[in-house]
Amino acid sequence: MDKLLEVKNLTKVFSLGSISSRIRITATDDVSFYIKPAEIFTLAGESGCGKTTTAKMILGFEEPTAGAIIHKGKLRTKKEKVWFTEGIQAIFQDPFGTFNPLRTVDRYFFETIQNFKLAGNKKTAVELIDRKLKAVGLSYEEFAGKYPNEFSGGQLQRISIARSLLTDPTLLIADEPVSMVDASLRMSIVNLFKKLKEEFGMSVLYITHDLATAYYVSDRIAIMFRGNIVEMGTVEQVLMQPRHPYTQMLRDSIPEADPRRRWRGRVNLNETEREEYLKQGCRYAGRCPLVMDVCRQEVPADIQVDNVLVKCHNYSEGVIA
Amino acid sequence: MKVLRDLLRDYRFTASFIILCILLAYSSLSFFSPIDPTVWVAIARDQPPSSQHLLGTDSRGIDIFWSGAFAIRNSLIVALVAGVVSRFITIPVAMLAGYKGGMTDRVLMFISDSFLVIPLFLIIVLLAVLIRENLSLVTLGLLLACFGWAWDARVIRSEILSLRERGFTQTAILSGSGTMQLALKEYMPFVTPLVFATLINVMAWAIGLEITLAILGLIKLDIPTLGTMIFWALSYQAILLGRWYWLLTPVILSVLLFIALYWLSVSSSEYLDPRSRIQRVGQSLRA
Amino acid sequence: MLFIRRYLIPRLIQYVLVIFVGITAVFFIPRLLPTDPVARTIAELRSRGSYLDPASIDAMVADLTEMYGLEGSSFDQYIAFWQRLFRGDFGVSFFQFPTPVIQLIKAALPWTLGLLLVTTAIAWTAGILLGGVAGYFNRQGWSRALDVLAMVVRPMPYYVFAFILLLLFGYIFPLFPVAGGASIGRQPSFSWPYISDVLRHAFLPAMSLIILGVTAWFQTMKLVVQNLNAADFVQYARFGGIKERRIVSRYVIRNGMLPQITALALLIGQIFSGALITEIVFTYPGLGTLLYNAIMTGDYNLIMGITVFSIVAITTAILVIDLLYPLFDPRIRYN
Amino acid sequence: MDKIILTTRQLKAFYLLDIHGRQKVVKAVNEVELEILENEIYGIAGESGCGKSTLLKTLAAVVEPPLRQLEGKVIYHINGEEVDVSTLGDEEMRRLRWEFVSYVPQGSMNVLNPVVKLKDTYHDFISSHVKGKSQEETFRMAKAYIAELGLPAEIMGAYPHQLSGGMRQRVTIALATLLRPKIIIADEPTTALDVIVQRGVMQLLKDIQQKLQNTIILVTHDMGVHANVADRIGIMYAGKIVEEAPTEKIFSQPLHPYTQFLINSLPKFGDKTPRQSVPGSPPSLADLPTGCPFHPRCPQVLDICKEQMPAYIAAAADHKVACWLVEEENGQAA
Repeated sequence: MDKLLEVKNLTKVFSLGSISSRIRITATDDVSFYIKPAEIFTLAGESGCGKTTTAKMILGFEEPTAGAIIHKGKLRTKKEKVWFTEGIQAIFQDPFGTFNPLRTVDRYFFETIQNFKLAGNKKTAVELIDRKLKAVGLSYEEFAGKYPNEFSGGQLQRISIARSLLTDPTLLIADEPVSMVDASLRMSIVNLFKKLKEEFGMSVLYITHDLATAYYVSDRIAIMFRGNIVEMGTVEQVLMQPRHPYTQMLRDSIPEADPRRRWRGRVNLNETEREEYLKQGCRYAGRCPLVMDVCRQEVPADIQVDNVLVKCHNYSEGVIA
Repeated sequence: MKVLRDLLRDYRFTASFIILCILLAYSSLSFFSPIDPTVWVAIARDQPPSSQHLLGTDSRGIDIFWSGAFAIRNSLIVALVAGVVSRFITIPVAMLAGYKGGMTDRVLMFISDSFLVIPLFLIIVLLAVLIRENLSLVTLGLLLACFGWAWDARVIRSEILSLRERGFTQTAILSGSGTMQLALKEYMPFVTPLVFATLINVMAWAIGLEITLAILGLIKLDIPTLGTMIFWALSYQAILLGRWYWLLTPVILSVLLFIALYWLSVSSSEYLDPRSRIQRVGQSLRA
Repeated sequence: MLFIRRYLIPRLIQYVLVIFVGITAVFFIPRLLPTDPVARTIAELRSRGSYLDPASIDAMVADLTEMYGLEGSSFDQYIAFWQRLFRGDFGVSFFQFPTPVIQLIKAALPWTLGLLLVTTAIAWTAGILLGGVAGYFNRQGWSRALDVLAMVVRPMPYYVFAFILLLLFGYIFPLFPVAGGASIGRQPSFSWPYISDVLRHAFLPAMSLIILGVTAWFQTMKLVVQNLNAADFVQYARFGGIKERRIVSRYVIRNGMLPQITALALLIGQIFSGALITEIVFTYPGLGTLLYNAIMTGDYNLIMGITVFSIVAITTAILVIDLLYPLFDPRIRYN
Repeated sequence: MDKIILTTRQLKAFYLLDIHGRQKVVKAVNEVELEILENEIYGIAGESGCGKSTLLKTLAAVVEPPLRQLEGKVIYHINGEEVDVSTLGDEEMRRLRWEFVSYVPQGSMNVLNPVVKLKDTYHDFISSHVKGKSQEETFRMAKAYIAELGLPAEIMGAYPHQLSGGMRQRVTIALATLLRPKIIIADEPTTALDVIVQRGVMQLLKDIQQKLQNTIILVTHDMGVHANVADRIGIMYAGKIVEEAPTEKIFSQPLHPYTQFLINSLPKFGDKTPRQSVPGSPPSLADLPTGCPFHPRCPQVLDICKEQMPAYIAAAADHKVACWLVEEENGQAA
């Protein structure tokens, strides 16, 4: 089995407002990708690109408008309200909000064990919890009976990972797991993903806007823009030689922590803030430096260029080889 | 004990606590009352306060001190029935609307908004006019409970709505918690202070309405309550005839009760509200 | 336009629905109760000592049944009820027979409307301004003193508070008339003596509504503003050295009043009820006193009429406030 | 030598809290010494809870209870004169705001009055500082400035909620720099923004600085932003500035173990070698360890670190650091 999870043509349209008025927003549009076993796959993009909505659909927190989610070869049906949570677990952006501030953190561990019947008695439960906590560099003693505000953001995020490990999942969905964790502690989380992959054979769906950690940790990456995947391939290919004009722009704008490599050139922001939910054509056409007439007319197809998927007319039209 | 000590730092809590203790002690005297406050002219009428009749007697020949004790007890019974029973409507409605959202939420909130918007007083009067003989303490309490849940349901629902968006809701779902578990374990700790504070408000509201309805002659008038005491004092022209002690007793008792209940609600909800408390501590520590 | 579809239409639908549900409830509640208004009215008459022979009772039952619209099935009654309402026909008052209920309401309405509008406007505005300033300067002594004062007055129910004013200024210090809307025998005219007479009579009921109203708005506004003080745009304005007077008026009060407009819409029903009760205390000749007389005489039709009329009036008032709200909040206007 | 614009001496600002009767002291700014120059971008880097926001408050002289400035001074150098900020009256300080020291906040989302148009907000700020000008005049002035910065003129008639995040942040920067302040304090100005927008916003801030030749004190946790725009950087840890040097030196030869960890933990493109986080967790400012606050996390801790806070050592003329290790090496070298 080379696909642990596959997402096919996933589309989510939100309807806002009351009966008399509907606004339709396409959060994800025909998104397809797959994750292999023991792989770290990154879904990257700016805010509002649809990456979190994709994660929510995979977790069953949102119902897709169209498309299929296939886990271990099994199609997800609508009836399973909260889907195979044993096989798939998740951690979220805000470590301080992950646990109820009025309850001790260990309650969630015991509840997980109880609800999924993972241990017969308290003693085996504590052993199980301690084992999972050790895997993230903590221990039962320094955690039992404490409230969330007694931990730092980095610790909470690791506790959150330990909780998700209780059910021995095969896939961990991590939605912006380090964006609210201090830079000096980020690596302790990101390195954990590598450890989960290498030691437990787990896969991680890493959702982030931070391309530097994405490069560091992941195997393959998909860049999303306004609900579409515009480029997908290995991180070496996508981030070191970006092909899509959007990826190139994104890559150029990242402030690198190296004073010798400062930003060169200028960006024109007035251009970037134009309405980009065009009815037809490529959504990046409004500010693409390589824009052609066809870009404004037709949605580009997914083109394979050296094993990299690129959604750009410049490649299909042969403008760039 | 520590909680009580912390609360007593607030002058409003201290004052309301003391007033309520005194009023409760006074009303519990009614269990040992030497007189039956529903029997007329058992003793001399219109006596001014004296050592024998601490607050005098009224024109019906009833001791005012003792009927005051009964009045507080009975008014509190109405308030408690209205307050507690209305919680059984408020909490499920709020939880359901807040958690389910969508159509359920819209329908439930439309109903509660209608209750808020319509001049309830008139509807209650309309009902009371029709059932006035049967309007005993408990029926009155139940009647008020049917009308006193809407505002609180709205308040609690918006709390649930914001809790539903917090990260720990998702953590609980991923931990395999069902809807009931979520409501009881995750949301109840946040909602309890609100339930308590709104309970006290509903109680005060119920006592106020009891008084108003009684003055309009719309409840059983032979039960001594704060309202019926005022009703009788008014109908016997107590002010014009200089029998101030008759009217003043229920008026002062009810004012004390209202202030005590309100201050208790304000001070305890300020203390208990976990959001403001955590925010205060959290903010200062993050600095 | 988006605004009309997303704001206006939902509100109009809600308006119609609330009136429909409210009036339907008023129609059905009495019919679901075990007591029968006809039997009630007759019992009421009897308890007043009128002698009624069996024949006249039968005739009366028939008359009353017709008058209360109790003929036919519940559904027929319900349809007939609506038909009469659309004609503005609330039936006739039983104890001021045969004056139509609508006429009695029309006579009482100006008094209630005047009292309610003036006091609500004053109380709301004063409460917002005072609460806004006190909330901004919430560390100052006078702000705290006002807060304590409000904490004492706020919990009083309308009846009790009106009553205390009545005792204080009617009996102990008889400064103001305690009953009626104008002196008996005075002819209504646009002359100063008449107007001042009306104002003097309105003073105590108005004061009682205004004081209670101001404390309530003061407290909610003060709380809102205390939170606004920590809002980024207020902090930023202070950081930017904007003059305090301007911060209080344009930043704090301007923003803090928005939730108070919503609150006014939600609370107008309660304020209305309070005005009715206050009128009763001061026998002010508005809807409240009309209601009191109806209760005292068991005039069921009149109570129904006042209730139905009030539901429509209050719901309309709320609609008006809701429709005015976007004028103050650009986020609703342009979204 | 470059002229100094702002100095702090032994600055101590603590939060004195009373939580239900229990006293708590949060040592947010602890003995901070800064000398910030004219015409430079001074970066302050640190993690959440290190006291950098509080430091900005004291630099901007907005010290309100429960925050108290217990010791030390903040000195503005106004036209060559040294002015101790704490001696200024409310009105004097109010006038300095926007004309001498200005502020760009973190989330421009909420700093603009939501119920008035932007031109009214501009008017509020201008008219509170510039006397004797009509609303029209000030409005014209603002408009000209907006155009100068390359922002569309129509935005003056818009309400804040109608603008995108990046536009709002740029409008706020224009507002903050309208009166050509000598010092701009920028608190995480790009934190909530997407990278492309972030780049545009930083570009605007830099443009303004070059035009006005003034000083920007830039606080951000993002070392990438510091590397791109700052001239000098101060590294803040647990209420103290532990190291200060020109940007290149901070990145190429960090001396403090904390700085070293911080720099080395940053992932780089084209380099997948394993990187480690700083061990442990940052201390609570309400409960600081004795001696050097970094000693519980420091892998090279000495005995003296646990007892005494090291003083600043000048590793070079423009490079100072507070660490016993460096002191020891220097001592051995000497």
